Amino acid sequence: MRSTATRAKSMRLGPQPGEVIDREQQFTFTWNDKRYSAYSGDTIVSALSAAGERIFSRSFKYHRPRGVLTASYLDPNCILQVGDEPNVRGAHRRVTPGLAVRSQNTWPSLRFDVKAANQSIARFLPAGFYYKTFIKPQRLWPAYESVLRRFAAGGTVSAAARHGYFDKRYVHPDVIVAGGGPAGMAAALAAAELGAQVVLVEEEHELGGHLKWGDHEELQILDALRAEVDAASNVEVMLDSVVTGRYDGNWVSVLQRHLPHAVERLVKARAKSLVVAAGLIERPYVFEGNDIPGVMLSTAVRRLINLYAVKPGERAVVFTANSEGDAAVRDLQRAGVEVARVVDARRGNHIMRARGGRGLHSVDCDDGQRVRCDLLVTAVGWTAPTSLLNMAGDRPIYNQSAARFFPSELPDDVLATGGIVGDGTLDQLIDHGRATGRVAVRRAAVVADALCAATPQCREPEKAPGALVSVHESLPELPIDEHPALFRAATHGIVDYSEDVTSKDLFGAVEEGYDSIELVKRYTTATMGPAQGKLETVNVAAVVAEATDCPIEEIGTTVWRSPYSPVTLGALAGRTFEPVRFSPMQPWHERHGASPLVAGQWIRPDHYGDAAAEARNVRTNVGLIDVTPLGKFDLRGPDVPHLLNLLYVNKWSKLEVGAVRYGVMCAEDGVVFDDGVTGRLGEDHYVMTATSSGADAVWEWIENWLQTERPDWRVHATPVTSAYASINVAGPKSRELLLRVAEGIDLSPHTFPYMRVRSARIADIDDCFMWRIGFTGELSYEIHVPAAYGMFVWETLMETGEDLGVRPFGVEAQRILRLEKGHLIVGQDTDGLTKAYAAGLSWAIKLDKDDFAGKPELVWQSTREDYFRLVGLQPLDESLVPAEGSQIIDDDGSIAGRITSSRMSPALDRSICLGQVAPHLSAAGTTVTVKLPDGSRMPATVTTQHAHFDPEGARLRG
Amino acid sequence: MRRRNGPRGASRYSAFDLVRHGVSGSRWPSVWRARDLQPSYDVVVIGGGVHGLATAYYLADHHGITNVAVLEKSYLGSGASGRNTAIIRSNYLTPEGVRFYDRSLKLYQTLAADLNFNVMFSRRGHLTLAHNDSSVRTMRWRAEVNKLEGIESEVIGPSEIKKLVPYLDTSGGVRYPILGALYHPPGGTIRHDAVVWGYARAADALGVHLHQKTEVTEIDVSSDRVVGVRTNQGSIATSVVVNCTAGWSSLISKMAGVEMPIKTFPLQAAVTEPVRPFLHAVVVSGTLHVYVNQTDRGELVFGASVDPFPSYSMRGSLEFTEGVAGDLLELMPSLAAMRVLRQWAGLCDVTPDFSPIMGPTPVTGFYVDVGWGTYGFKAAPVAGEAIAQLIATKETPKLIAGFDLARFSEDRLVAEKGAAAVGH
Amino acid sequence: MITIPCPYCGPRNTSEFRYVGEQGSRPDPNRTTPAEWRSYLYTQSNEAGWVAETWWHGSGCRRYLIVERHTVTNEVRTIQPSAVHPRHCLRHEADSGEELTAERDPA
Amino acid sequence: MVSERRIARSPIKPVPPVKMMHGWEVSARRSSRALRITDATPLAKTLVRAPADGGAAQLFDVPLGHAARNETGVLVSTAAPGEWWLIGAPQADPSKAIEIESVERPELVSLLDLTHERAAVRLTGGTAHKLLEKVCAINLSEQVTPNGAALRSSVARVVTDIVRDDSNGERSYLLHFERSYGQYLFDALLDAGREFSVDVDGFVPPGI
Repeated sequence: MRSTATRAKSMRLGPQPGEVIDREQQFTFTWNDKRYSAYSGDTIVSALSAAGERIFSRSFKYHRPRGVLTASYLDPNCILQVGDEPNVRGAHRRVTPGLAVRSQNTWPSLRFDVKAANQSIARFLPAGFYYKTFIKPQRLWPAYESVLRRFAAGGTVSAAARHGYFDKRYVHPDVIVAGGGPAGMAAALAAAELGAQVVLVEEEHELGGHLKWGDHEELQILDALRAEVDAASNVEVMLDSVVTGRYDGNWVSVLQRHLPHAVERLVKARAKSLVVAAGLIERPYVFEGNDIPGVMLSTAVRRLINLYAVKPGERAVVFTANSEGDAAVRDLQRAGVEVARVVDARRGNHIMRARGGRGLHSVDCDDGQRVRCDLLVTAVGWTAPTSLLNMAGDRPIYNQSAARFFPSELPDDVLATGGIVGDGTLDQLIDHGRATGRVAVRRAAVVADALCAATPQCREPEKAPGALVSVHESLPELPIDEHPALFRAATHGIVDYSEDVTSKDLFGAVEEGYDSIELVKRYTTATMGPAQGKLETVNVAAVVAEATDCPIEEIGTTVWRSPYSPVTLGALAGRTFEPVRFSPMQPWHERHGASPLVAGQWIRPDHYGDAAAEARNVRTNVGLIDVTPLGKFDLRGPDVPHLLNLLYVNKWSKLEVGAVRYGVMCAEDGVVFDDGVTGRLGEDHYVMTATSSGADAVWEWIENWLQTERPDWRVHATPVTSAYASINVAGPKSRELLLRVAEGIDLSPHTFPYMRVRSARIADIDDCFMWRIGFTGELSYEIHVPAAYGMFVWETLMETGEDLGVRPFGVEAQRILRLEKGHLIVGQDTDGLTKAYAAGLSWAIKLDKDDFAGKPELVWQSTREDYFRLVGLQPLDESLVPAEGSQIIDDDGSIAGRITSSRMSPALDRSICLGQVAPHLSAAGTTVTVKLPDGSRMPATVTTQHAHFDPEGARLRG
Repeated sequence: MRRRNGPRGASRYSAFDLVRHGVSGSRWPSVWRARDLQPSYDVVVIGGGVHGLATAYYLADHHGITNVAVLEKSYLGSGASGRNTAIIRSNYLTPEGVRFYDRSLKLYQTLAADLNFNVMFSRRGHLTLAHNDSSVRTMRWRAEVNKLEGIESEVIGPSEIKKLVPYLDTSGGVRYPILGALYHPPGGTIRHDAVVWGYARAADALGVHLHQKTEVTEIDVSSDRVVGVRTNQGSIATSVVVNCTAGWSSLISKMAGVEMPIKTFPLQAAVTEPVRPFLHAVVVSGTLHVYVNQTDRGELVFGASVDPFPSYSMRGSLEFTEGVAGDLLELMPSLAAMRVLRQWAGLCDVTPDFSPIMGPTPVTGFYVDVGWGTYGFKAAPVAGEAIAQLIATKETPKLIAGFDLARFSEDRLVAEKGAAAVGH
Repeated sequence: MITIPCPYCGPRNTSEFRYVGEQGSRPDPNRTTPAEWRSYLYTQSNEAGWVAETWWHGSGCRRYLIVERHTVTNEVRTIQPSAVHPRHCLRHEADSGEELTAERDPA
Repeated sequence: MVSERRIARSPIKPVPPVKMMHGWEVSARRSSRALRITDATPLAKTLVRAPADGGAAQLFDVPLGHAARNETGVLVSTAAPGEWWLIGAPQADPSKAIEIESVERPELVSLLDLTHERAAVRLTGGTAHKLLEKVCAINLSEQVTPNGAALRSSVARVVTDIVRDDSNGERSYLLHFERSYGQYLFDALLDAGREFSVDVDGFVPPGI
C-alpha cells in the first residue's frame, strides 16, 4: 500500500562546489511507508529535507514535533528506526537503495501524535514530577508505572533481529589522531613524514571537518590535504569511524562502521600517542520555541546547502554572534533563501522567542519586532568536545572571554590540537596541527624505545628520522578569539532536546535544593540522552550558574564518561571467543548419538540414550567411558614426594613405584577444593590427576608452592591433560577385554592388583599406561593412550569387546555408579565452606605430617564436633528420589542439612543419596525428614557408610 | 511507630500539591537544608550514601536521636548509592541472609509512603539463569531455603523462562544453554537516587544535619573509645561514629585503628540508548557474570561481577563493556544493534564470605556498616534500621548478629560464600 | 587496559595475568594461632596507594610475579620474580561469583 | 594385524582429500593463495625443562623470546624461563638433536615428548600478521616481533606458543597449543581470515 508521497516542491538546489552527493546515482527508499528518492551520498535527513520534509521525530516527554537542529551525527531530533535497527542517526546515516526508515515513538502518526496532549499540562509535569506523586495508594503505582513505561523513548528491537557479523582487531600505532579536520589531517601528515605509523579517525564520511562547507579557497586547501593523506602510505584512514574511548595505558578504542566484510569493527589500539583534534560543536541557544522545526544551527544550514545541495527554508532570520553565522548568511543568499533579518549579537541585538506549531512562522526580536519566517538560524558559539581528554584525566577550564571550556593538563601521551585548544586562521590551525603531530611522534619514540628495551624479541630500534629533528619543539599557542557569552535569551526554552528538559526545569531543581550540577543532572535527567551532553552540558552549566548566581567556572561541567559516541553491543562483543575442548573420541560420540554435556570448556557425552542401562551394563558386562578431560600432571624430580605431602592431606612418602593413591587437597582455609589419584610410574616420575573443572586451579596451586614457598625443591610439574586419551574400562569383564589388546603386561590380580599403575602397549600403541582404580565401584582399568591414537584404541576396544557386551557409558551413568559406591564429588557434595573432616575424610587426614596446605584449620576442626557432616542417606520410600538441593529439616522446621546427590540406583533398584546433615542427625540409623520441592516431606535413614553398593569393595578389588 | 503521612516537618508531596504548584507557579520548599557544622554531635555518620542516610533517618525517626551529623566528602549519593543498578531481591542462600534481605525488601515496599517520596519500587520478577547442572542444583538449594523462609522462589524450566522473557535464546544449541532459572517474583528495581533523596529529605526534616563536601581526615580515639572526628571543615566531638563508606570503609576504619578483612574492587555498569520496553523482568546469569534490566525510560542497565583485581579507580574499562556485551548477546542475540551510551564504576568493599560486617568493633563507640560488596543497595533500609537500633539500645539486633566482625577470627563465616551468585 | 611489564615476556595486557593477592607471609603452621592464621587468610592492607601484589602470568611464562601497583592510578612501578612468599589464595577467592573462573579463561 | 589399521589423528578435521603420511591422517589439499593455513599437528614436539641458567641452557644457546634451527633442522624455541620446545619432522625424535645426557647433575633436566599434547597450525602469507592481529593482542610488527621471535600469549583466548618462522622469505607463524582446543582454534583462525580469503593448505613433510 506504498504510495509516492504528495508533498511540497523539491528543496534540492543546483550543483554546489563542495557537494558530496553523486547526482548520477539516484535511487529510492521509504520513510513511514512512503517512497522517496535520494542521491548516492545523501543522508536520510538530507534526502527527506530535499523532498520538503521538516518533521523527523516527536520529543520524549511532550511529543513536540522536531526537525533538523545540527544536521550531524549529534542531531537529537533526527533519530530514526531503520528496519530492525533502532535509534539510527538520520542526519549521519547514508541512504542505501530500498532502505526502510520510520519515525520512532509516535502514535498514531508523526504528523498527529496523541501524546502531544502532554504539552497542554506541561506545567504540572516539571522535571522529576514523578518523585512527588503516585505515592499513595501504594497498590496503584504498578498501574502508573506501566503508563510511564509507555512514554519510554527510542525505537524498537525485534526478537527476530539478525545478529550481523561484527569484527575486532588490535593495532599498535605510534600515533592515533581523533578527528579528520584540517588540524587532525595536518597532525597525521606531519607524524607520517617522520616515519610514524599513524591511524587517522574521522567520524563523518569524508575528511575535512568544517572545510567541507567552506568557501572556494578552503575547498582548494582541503583537496590538497586529502591528496597528501592519500599519498601517505603509513597513514591508515578510518572514515565513518570514531574514537570511542581512552582508557588506562593509552588503550584506545575505535569504532569502524559499515565495512565491506562486517557491520562494524571495534579496533583496540595500544597508542603510543593520542592526538585529539575533535574540532568544535556548535551550541544551541536557549529561548522559547527553540525546538520548533525550522530553528537550526548555522552549521546545520551550511551542511544542508553545501554538502547536500538542500535549501533549508524560504525566508530566514539569522541570529549571529560569529563568523560562522555571517558565512551562513552568505550561503543562504547564494541558495536563494530570502534573509528577512540578521540579528547581530555583537551589536547587542537579541531574539526573544520563536513562534509556530509544526513549523516556524515567526520570530520575536528584543526590539519588539516580529519577523515572519520559516527558518531561524542561530550562531551563538561553541562547545569543545573534551570528552577524550577528560578520560585521560584532564579537567577542562572555562575561559570567560571565549565563552567556552579549554583543556588544562594532559598526560604526555595525549595531545590536543585544532578548535579544541584555540582559534586563529586556517594556516595557524594547520601549523598547530603539524607541530602537534611532530611532538606526538617524538613522545611516541620515547615510549617505543622503552617498550623495545623491555621486550625480549624486539630488534634494536632503527631511529626514526623524527629523532634527527630538533628534539625540543614546543607547541605553538593558538590565539583564542573573544566571543560573546550567549546561553539563554530572556525567555525559557529547551536545554536538553532528547530529554525535553527546559531551563525552567533547571531553575526549579536548583530552587528545590539540588544544589550541585551533578544533583541537578540526576534530578532533571539533563544530558542523560543520546548526545550525552555534547550539545547540552555547557548550557546546563550556564543555566545552573545563572540560577545559583555563581560563575560558570565554579559550577564546572560533569565528568564525561566513555564511550565518546554510542557503540553497539554487537561491536563490543565482536566475534566472541568461547573456547571449547574436545576429546580425540568426540567424532565417535557424535556418530553414536551421545547427548552433549557442557562441562566448563569441555563438551562430554552425558549419555547415549539410556543412562540407567549404561550403568547396568557396567555392573554386568563391561563399559567404556571417555574420561579424557580428567586433569593430568606429569611430575618429575627427587622432591615430588615432598610436594605431594604438602598439597594433599594424606601421606605420600611411602608410595612405592607402581602404586597409586587417592588424595584430597585443601586450601589454606582447610576447605576441600580438589581430589584425585596420583601414581608413581618411576623412581622420580609421577602422574597426578585432578578434577577436570579444577585442573587449572590445581596447576596454579602447584606452581604457587614450587615457585614461592619451596623454590629449592627440584620438581617439574607439566600439565599433560590433552596428551592422553583417557578411557575407563569398567565392569566384571574388563580384564577379559584388556587381555585381548594389552601387550607386555600381566593383568592377573596378584601381579596387577587394585590401586596399581603399569605402563603397557595397548592395541599396538606404545607408551600407554593404565591404573586400577574404582570410581565406579567395579573392577576397572583406566587406560591412558597417546591422544592421536585415542580414537583408534577406543574403536579397537569396541570391536574386540563386542561379544563381551562392551558398551559406552556417559557422565550420567558414571554419576549413578559413583553414588552407588558413595564416592563424593568436590563442589557438589561439598561446598565453599566444607572442611576435610566435614566431608567425612578423617581417614585420609594425617595431622602428624609436619606441614600441608590448610593444616592449622584441620587441626582446630579435629577438636570440634559442631560441623555438618556428609553422610549416606536412603529414603524409606525406595521409589522416591528427592531432588538435589532438597532441604533436611529439624522437628522445629529449621534447616538441618540438605541432599547433595540423589539418584535411583539400578543395581539396588532403590533411591539413594548423599547429604550434609547437622551433627545431631549424623549418627548411622538416624531418620531425618527431607522436605521435597513440592512441599511434601519424606523420611530417610542415615546409612552406616557412604557406600550403598558393595561397601566392602569386593568387586573393584576382584 | 511508622506514620503513613511521611516525616514531620517536611513539605507534602502529592498529585494535588503538584497541581497546586503548577497553577500558582509557587516554589517547592528545599529538599534539605545546608547547616553549619556543630562542634559536637551525639552521633556522627560517615558517608552520605543510602546506608548512612538511612541510619540517620531511623535514629531520628525510630529512636528520637536527632542530634546527628551525616558527613559526605562529595555530594549526597555520589558514591556507590548512585552508581549501582538498583536491583532488589531476597532470594539468598542462607536463612540468615534470606531473613535479613526480606526485611529490607518489605521496608522498600512501603518506603515511598514512609518517606512521602516516590522511590518507584518496581516489582519485576527476578530470574537467575542456570547454564549447567551445578547451577541448577544451587538454584534448587536456594529455592528450597527461600520457601522454608516463606519467600516466593521457584526453579522453572526453559519454556516458562521463554514466556517471561521472550527475547532470551532458549533454543539450547548455544555455548551456554539455558537449562533453568531461579524465579523470584518479588524481586525488582527501584530508583536509587530517589531512595537517597527521600531518606535525606526525611532525615533533614527530623533535624539531622547533612554536611556535603565534608571529608573526614582523622578519627580521634582515646583509650579505645571514640572521642571525635576531624574533617576538612573542622573538628567534631562525639562518642559515637558509624562507618558507612563502602569502598573506602577499610581506610576509614584504619583511622580508628581497626583492621578490616575487606578488599576494594570496582564494580562496573553501563546503560544503553532507550528502546521501547521489551524486557520486564530482571535477568541474571551467574555463570556468565551478567545481569540486565530495562528501566522505565527504556534503557537497558547492565553490570557484571567486580573487576578482576582490586582498585580504587572509577574510570571504567573497555574489557568490561566488551565482556558484558558478549554475554548479553549470548543470552539475547537479537540485541546486537542496541548501543551502549555510558559506562561507569563504583567501589565495592568485598569480604571473604561475600557478606557484610555490621556492628560494634574493638573501639568503643566505633560502629561499622560495611563489607557490602555488590549487595549494599538492597540492604540499605534494614541495615540502617538495625544499626540505629544497635546505637540506641546498645544491643545487637538478632537480625544482624551473625554478621559481626569477630566471625572471621572465630571461623564462623557466613555460608553465602562459594554459592553467592553474582545475583544483583 | 594497563599493561604489566613481565620480566620474562615484556609488557603484556593485564588480561594475560591473574591477580593473586597482596604480598604477605605464611605463618608457621605448627606454631600459629587462630587469630594470626586467619588474618593471613583474610586480612590485607587494601591501601589506596602503592601496594606489592602477587600476579600469575597464566597466558605467558606461567611465573608468579611481585608487582608494585598504585591502586588509585593502576600505574605499575616495579616488578620482580616472586622469590618472596605471596598469599596462597585460590583463583575463586579473587572473584565473587558462584562459578569458578575455571569456567572461562582469560581473554 | 591391528597395526596396518593404526591411525594417528589430529584434533582438526582434515579437509579432503585425505591421505596417510608417516602414520598420520592429513589433508592432501594444496593451495597457492596469498594466505594459507596448515594443520601441522603431526610435527614432533618435545619440551625440555631445566634451570634457566644451567648447563642445558648453555647447550641450547637460544636467548629467551627467540627461536633458531640447529644443524639437524630442529626448531628450538624458548618463550618462558627454563622451557625449550624442540620441534622436528613427524615421527622424528627432536631430542636426539642435543646430548641432554651431557648436562651434569644435580641439575634437574626433564625431557617430555608432548607431540600428542599439542596441536600445531602454521599461518603463511604476507597478511598472516593481519589475521593474527584480530585474535591476538601482541604487537606483530617487524620491529617488535621479527623473524625468529618466540613468545607465548593468548590467541582467541587459548594460551598459544607463537613462533615467527618465515619460510623461504614468506612471512609465516607456527602456532602450537593444547591439543583439545585444536578444532576450536583452527575454526577461529579461519573465521578471522575470511577478510583476507585465507585458504587451507595440507601438511607437507618435513613441515619445519
